[in-house]
Amino acid sequence: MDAPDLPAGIMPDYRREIPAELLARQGSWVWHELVQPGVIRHLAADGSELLTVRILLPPNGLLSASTLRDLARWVREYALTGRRTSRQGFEFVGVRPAKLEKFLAELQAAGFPAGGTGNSLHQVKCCTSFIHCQNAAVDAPSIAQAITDYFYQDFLQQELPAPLKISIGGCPNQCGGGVEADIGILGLYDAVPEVDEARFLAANIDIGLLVSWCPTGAIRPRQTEKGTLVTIDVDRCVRCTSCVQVAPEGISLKKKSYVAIAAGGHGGNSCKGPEMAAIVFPRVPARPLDYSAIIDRIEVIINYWRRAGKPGERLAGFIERTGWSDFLATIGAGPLEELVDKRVPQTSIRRDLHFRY
Amino acid sequence: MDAPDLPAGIMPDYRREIPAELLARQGSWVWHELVQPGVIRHLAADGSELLTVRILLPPNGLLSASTLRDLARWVREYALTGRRTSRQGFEFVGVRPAKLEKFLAELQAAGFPAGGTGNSLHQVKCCTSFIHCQNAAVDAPSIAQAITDYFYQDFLQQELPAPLKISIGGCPNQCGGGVEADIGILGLYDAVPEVDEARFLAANIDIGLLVSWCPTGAIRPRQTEKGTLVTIDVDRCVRCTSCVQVAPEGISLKKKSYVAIAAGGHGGNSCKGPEMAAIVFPRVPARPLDYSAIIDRIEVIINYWRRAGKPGERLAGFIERTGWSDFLATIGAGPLEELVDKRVPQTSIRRDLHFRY
Amino acid sequence: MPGDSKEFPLCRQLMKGPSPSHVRELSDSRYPLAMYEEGLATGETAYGHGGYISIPELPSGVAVRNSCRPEIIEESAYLRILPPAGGWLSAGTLEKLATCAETYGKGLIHLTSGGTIEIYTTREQMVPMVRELNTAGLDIGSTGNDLRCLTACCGPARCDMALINAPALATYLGQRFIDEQQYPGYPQKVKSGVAGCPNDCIRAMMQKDHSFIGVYRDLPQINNEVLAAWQQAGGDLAGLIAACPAGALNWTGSTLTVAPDRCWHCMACINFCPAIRPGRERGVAWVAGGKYGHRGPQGPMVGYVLVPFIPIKDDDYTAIGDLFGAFLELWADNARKKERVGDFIVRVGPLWVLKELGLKVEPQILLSPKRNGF
Amino acid sequence: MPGDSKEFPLCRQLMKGPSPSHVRELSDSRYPLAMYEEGLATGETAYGHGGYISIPELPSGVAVRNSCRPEIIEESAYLRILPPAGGWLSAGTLEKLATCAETYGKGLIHLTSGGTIEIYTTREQMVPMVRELNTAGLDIGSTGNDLRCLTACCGPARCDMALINAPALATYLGQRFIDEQQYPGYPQKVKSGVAGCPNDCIRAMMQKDHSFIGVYRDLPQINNEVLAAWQQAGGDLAGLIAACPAGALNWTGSTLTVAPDRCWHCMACINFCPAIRPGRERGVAWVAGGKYGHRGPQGPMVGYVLVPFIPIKDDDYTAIGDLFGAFLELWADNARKKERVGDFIVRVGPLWVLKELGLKVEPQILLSPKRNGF
Repeated sequence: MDAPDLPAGIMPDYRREIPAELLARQGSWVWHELVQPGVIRHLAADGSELLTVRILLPPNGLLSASTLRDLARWVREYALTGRRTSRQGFEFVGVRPAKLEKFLAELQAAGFPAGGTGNSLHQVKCCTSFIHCQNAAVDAPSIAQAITDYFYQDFLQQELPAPLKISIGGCPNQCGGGVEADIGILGLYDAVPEVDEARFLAANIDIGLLVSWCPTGAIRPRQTEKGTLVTIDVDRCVRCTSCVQVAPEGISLKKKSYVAIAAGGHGGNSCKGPEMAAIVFPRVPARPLDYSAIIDRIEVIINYWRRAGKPGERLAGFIERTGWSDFLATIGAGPLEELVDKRVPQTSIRRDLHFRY
Repeated sequence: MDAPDLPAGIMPDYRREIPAELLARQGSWVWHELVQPGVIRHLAADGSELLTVRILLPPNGLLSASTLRDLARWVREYALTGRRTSRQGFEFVGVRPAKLEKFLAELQAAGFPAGGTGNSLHQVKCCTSFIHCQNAAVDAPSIAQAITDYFYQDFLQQELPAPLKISIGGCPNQCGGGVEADIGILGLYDAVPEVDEARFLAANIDIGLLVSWCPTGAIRPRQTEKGTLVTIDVDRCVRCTSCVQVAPEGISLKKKSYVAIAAGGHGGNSCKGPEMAAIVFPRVPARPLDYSAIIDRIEVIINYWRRAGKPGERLAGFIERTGWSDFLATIGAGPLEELVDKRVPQTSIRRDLHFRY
Repeated sequence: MPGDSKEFPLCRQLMKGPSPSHVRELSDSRYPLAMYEEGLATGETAYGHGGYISIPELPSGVAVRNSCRPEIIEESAYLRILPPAGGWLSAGTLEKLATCAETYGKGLIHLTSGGTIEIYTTREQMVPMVRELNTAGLDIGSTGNDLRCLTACCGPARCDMALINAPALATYLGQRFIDEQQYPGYPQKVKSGVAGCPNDCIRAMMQKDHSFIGVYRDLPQINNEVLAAWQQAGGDLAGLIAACPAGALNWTGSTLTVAPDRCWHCMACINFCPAIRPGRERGVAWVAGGKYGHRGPQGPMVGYVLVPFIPIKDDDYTAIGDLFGAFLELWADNARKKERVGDFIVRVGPLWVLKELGLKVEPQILLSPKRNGF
Repeated sequence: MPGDSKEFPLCRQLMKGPSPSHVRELSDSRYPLAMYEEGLATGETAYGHGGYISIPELPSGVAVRNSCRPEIIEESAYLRILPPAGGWLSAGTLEKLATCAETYGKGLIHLTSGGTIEIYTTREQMVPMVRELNTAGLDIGSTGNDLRCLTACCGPARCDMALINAPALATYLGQRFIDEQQYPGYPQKVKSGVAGCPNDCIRAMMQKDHSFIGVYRDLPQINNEVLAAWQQAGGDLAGLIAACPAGALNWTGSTLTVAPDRCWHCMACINFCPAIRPGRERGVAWVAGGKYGHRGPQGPMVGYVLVPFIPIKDDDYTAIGDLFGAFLELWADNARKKERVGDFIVRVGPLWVLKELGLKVEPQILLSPKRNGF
């Protein structure tokens, strides 16, 4: 990795983004509490406080230069510094307590309300999709917008049993993280990729890579008189589109698409250990901008959890306690046949007799 | 499956083995209790009782005709009927209460003591091995004999935290069930099978079956001028000897062998659901009849469980509560490198941060 | 055992301990003890590859082990007898087996770990021995690629936990599929079992390719009067409540209840306390794919639950027999050569099996839905 | 957005709701809104396969999306900027990004889900924009088969749970491996993350190929005075005890203790109650193999723990950096083309990785020993 004629690269120093007075307090915080939706108070052992205001950003962290300047202006006027959250929201850290009310009102007026903390709907995270990506099966940002608009009050208040995180990935790459959220939305393709034989042969395609990248062994090389082609086993194909990514010149896809809705993903290690979300609605239409089928199903999930979840119980813990069979039946999930692992190891089928009815 | 010229087969009718007075009571039992080691009392709702006496048989259910006649005589004199247990022990069912003491004394005098019920060491189950089987890597019956002799008192009393079942399978076929017991002993081969090319080519070997039976893909066909041969990948081979079973004419094995000791297997569904035992001592010498290395390790396991297990806590539950890291360290298990899954899915490695020290 | 005390030193050593000795049994029979001594001395079995043999007039259940020491014994033939379900053996049957073993065999009976009964003999003695067994209501089978080791737990004649009559169901299946037990026509062996309740004392879910396990669908029945008596007699109520793995037991201070949404219908509380009896709505769960052996792509595995509840009413086992047969046919038609049921199910997927058999996925069989979008 | 109200009807619709709209941001910039409208209208993205481009004088971090609608835009080039660790963005940096985006780009900044910052621009504007970013202490990278998306949680400057200084460690790694972030030389992309505690708010164990998570090895520290005050103020002691997933908390009636043999060193009690603080013996667990994407044999997966505890003393990250580099080299040398770390580790086995790196298997990384004799 020598690049002698290029200047040395720069890893930005995070300390430059934090004023000295805050850096000096690193490690002094011993607790935090939620003051009101969107406002977090960190406490030090000496009793001093640090206020954070978290706001809702537009989907996908897309910000015009003028909005960025607004953020900068708010930092300068009301806080010590700012930070983007890992869910594409934004936080003002070190907000001056005396100016809090004024700041919140100004944020509200500007259309960037504080919220998304504690037992609320947090910022919906999503990928870029049709705005700037070639892989997207569905448009995650507009789905995120529709969801945030519909459940807007749940962002502004903290009345859910526990925090609720929704993430949306527009294609099987899942850059948006739909696979891991409390509720995840996964853009998927309907059609099996097709091999254009003439174009495939004309291109210089790495067949070994093509075969090894297929997660289910659905692609097999086939010797022909004209050269090596591949066949795609329709039964084995899981429409991950890896092959299209490796060989866009020779393999193409009819872009009919839909989403799967997953539930109960959780990170952290204070319960079962990290687990991806589980598919509960395997096939939901997602034609822009008609997202009512998605929103209806999310609402069914949220309403059941809101009704029957215990205080502090995340969606995954709620399902763990009440059991998948009850949860699937109550939300009308399915068809069940499409919720079963297609691949080895088939961990979705029970190997004990722990049945709930 | 037509075999017109043969007489119709007979599935034995279990009811013929049970006297009418006992058959008539089918389903009437509502509880059972342990009267003393080896003696179980079943109770009906009307208060009537049914006594069972369980005895220790020699390893592997091998019985001379004269011993069988002894069993028959005891049944006639003291009980309603008899049954073999699924662990190769024997039970007298419907023992006359008035004759119980006399019966137990007679059994004791004959060398078939009552025991192996409740919180005792149960009958050690094992396969036939060197007595009558070609596959055995080690001799399970003599290991069973050595274990039963050594832990004999634990068979005769009920002083363990919970029942203890030990099973021994002499080869990877595991007919003896070493994979599923509280403590399991698995006979394994040390050497990788070798292909005798000349004999392999001379025999008419089903190469497809050979390849498909290998659990790890270690066997690959290889075209040669003389015909199709196979190669065995030493790194992938798990010494299951499937290939030797399919092609004994062309693949052979140096019979150097050892045992692995496994712990914490459990069936039933009143805890985690059935789970095979986990390997804790991967490589223990088992040269007949020097089984001290096996017995030492079993004793370490039993002693730790006896010392720290809660009343009623099976070995699996004990390990579940205290954690594998503690259990492995306390019993001196390992080397740890040999306790890790060699195959996909590698379920033996943690994907959470639930560490105990 | 020969009088010369220097003969068979290793075998002799195995008779010295306090517990019953298999060598004593061997030496009380006509078993060739030199074969075993040879194995112990060399650390290798003295038997070689053998197999299932064909004897005119006999079905499967006849086999031979080759000998690596022909000077001791040329070969060792044996019969495998289909056992009465539940392990039940009356005095008469024990005596009949003893007589057969003495008259036609080596005077030794082997109660195998798989649940069958074997008698070592010679090829010549097989036909007369089977004729005599037949007259006693016994028959041979369970070798080769056939329906094997069809066993059951002891059942309601002795057990207070039996939810279904496991020996009766096993006997029904054994009779209906007697040809499949006797005439190997499958891709591989298929072991089967019936357990009377989720305690699964016979470990059918782990050992058997194909099993039915008694289950109940309603709730455990609590008798609060019996409970009070049990507590008075020293019953540990806190221990009982803690014993429920699902946290479904609630004590109000005067009565014990089961939370219907939490109970997972196991036997923990029923095993613990005589005041709790299993529910009354009973049937079987169907489990397929268990195996102990380290063969095939999956190696040892616990079986998959394919159907959580098949009701049984009035001891009518027809529907279960239909399913049992339909599955075996599906497996036989689609398995690879020598592919055990577990490897087959993993390869084709449990879903495919259900679909082909026209069965629905019941939500209870899902541990969780799949955790990927595939 | 153009004044004609009939233009871009779908985009317009996305500005009508109460929540902040990305379309408002897009239309406040020079982003070609017709491309997005086209995608929404057809249900297919208007972008085509693009890729990483080579611009003289620049490292990686420069790329282009092709256009399926060249009459709207020929192509869309963009820069990917290495983000300050922990997501920290001062007013000055926000302004600098705004200025760069306006001066050299389309006036739009993208805070990506992977943690980087992108600015859409043209090929021509790239070199001057990078020069200006450099003067502000920022640089580009994180595209192609390189060390990507090296991110961290907010760290001890704001968080009361931080066991280690995640942004500092991420910054150390980023600087030490700056070439690996800028010059693609790996078989595939490798995302990395540092989380300050087992809460793993950034989901590093699931999203990142390669991560370090702050952990403690001794026991949670209980301050019984603070506990009493917390209870007096309404703190739910029973809820606290129930919150421990390991059942390790014991209340004697006057003091709360942690059972050393039961505690599994998570954050449940620490998250719940201000009277409990993390242990003082701190370090990182090393986790490898996480990914969200449905590519490769494994599809989405949670990473494997390879080392449970690597101590950190005096903010010396050298040993962690050495391990980070050694692993990347091992993977680079042995992975198949385009093989993500997760697929690689599953293929070669976690054990092989440890052995090659000269590391021992610590018992804590075993979920259980293997359940077969293989």
